Amino acid sequence: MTRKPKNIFVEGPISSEKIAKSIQNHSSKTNIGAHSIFLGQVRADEKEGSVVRAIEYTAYEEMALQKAFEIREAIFEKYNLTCMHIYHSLGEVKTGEICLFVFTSSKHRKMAIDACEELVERIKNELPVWGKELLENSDENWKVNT
Amino acid sequence: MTRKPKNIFVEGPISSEKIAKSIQNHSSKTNIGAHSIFLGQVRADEKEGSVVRAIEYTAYEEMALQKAFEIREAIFEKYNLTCMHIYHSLGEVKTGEICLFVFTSSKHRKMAIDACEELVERIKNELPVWGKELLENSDENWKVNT
Amino acid sequence: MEGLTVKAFGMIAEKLPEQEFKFPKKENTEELLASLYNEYPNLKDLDFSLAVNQQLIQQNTPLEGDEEIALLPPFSGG
Amino acid sequence: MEGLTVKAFGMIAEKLPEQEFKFPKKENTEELLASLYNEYPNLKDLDFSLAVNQQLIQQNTPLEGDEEIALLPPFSGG
Repeated sequence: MTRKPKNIFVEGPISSEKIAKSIQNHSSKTNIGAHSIFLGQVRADEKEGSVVRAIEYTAYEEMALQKAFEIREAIFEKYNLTCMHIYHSLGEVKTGEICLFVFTSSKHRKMAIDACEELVERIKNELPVWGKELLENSDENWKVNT
Repeated sequence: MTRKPKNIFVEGPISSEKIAKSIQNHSSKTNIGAHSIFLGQVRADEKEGSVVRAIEYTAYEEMALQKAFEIREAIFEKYNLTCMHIYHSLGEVKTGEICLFVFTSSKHRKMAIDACEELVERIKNELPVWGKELLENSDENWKVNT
Repeated sequence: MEGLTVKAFGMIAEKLPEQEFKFPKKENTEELLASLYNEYPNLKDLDFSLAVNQQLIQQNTPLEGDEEIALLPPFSGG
Repeated sequence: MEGLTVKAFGMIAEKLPEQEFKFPKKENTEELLASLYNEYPNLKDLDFSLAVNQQLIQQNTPLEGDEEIALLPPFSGG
């Protein structure tokens, strides 16, 4: 099976309905025994003199999609997965909203859980995506991943 | 804060709407940065001469709730979590449907991911719950966890 | 009512005439097991643990006589 | 049109007059960086990596002259 890069970007926040629909779509795949899901949610972190009200995400989209494709292929190679889905927000995502949705499915739990964790790490470290924190007092602050 | 045992059991399958609602409920907790979710789905495993069409779950409910409470307390003690939710089906869950929903939330991803994984292991190993596989040919088979 | 309450679960429940029944007071869990095996010989072929008042036990445990005893086959939740 | 295409992202994009611009052909990425620092001195204070045609580079890399060059500050997605 040859896979091609597919879009991972979603304009604005990722809704819980989208997540539910994605879970529901797997009910026909009856060889799946375990799903592992990671969700990134925007925190209202305190910054000097103010508080984060949203993060505005931008990306080097062509490179990010190519990189996401390479990561997908490597993870499919390493783990025995049935499905893998990655969604990342672009544009403004308010505090409390979801900006990252990573979803792996496998026959057994260990594969799904380990693959999901590795995917999240690689996405955070390797995708050319940037978050700018928009503060309540109208200041801005470029996010730094830890 | 003192916590009391709370019900983890759901009659029948766990719907994707319930999962979505649970995710949505966390949008007001703006100190959360990461959610980790595990879902167990009933597989259509092949058994000699037939195939699983559903699993029927029973439990020693009072003991299971007490044990789930102890596990919750231990995990809250060990990891820096904002929230933790556990739902397990009782009764019949058809192939492709969800029978286990474990949900941890934290400020940072590592805590949420590690706590979720440990919770799933402990639930599988320590909760007095039993699954009876109901086969297409009307045979039955007691599930064995691996 | 006096005596132990015995509850069976999972595949054990299917091997006994009743899922929950009263059983005469025994000094400890070893005596109880011996009596249960005597009464229900097919229990001998089955793998199960004992819980006394919802606590899994690993060794012979004294009984007051009114405990809830559970026969628990290997767990298979999730 | 001849020449390199330079794209800036994240905080780098805010420090340059344009987010995407043409730049004269250079022999390699070291020469390109020297010219960029010369033209935009405030780049010197910023932490960024280079990608040539969407591939991150770790060392000096020869250029044909029509590549897409990206200035990438540390990633902060998710």
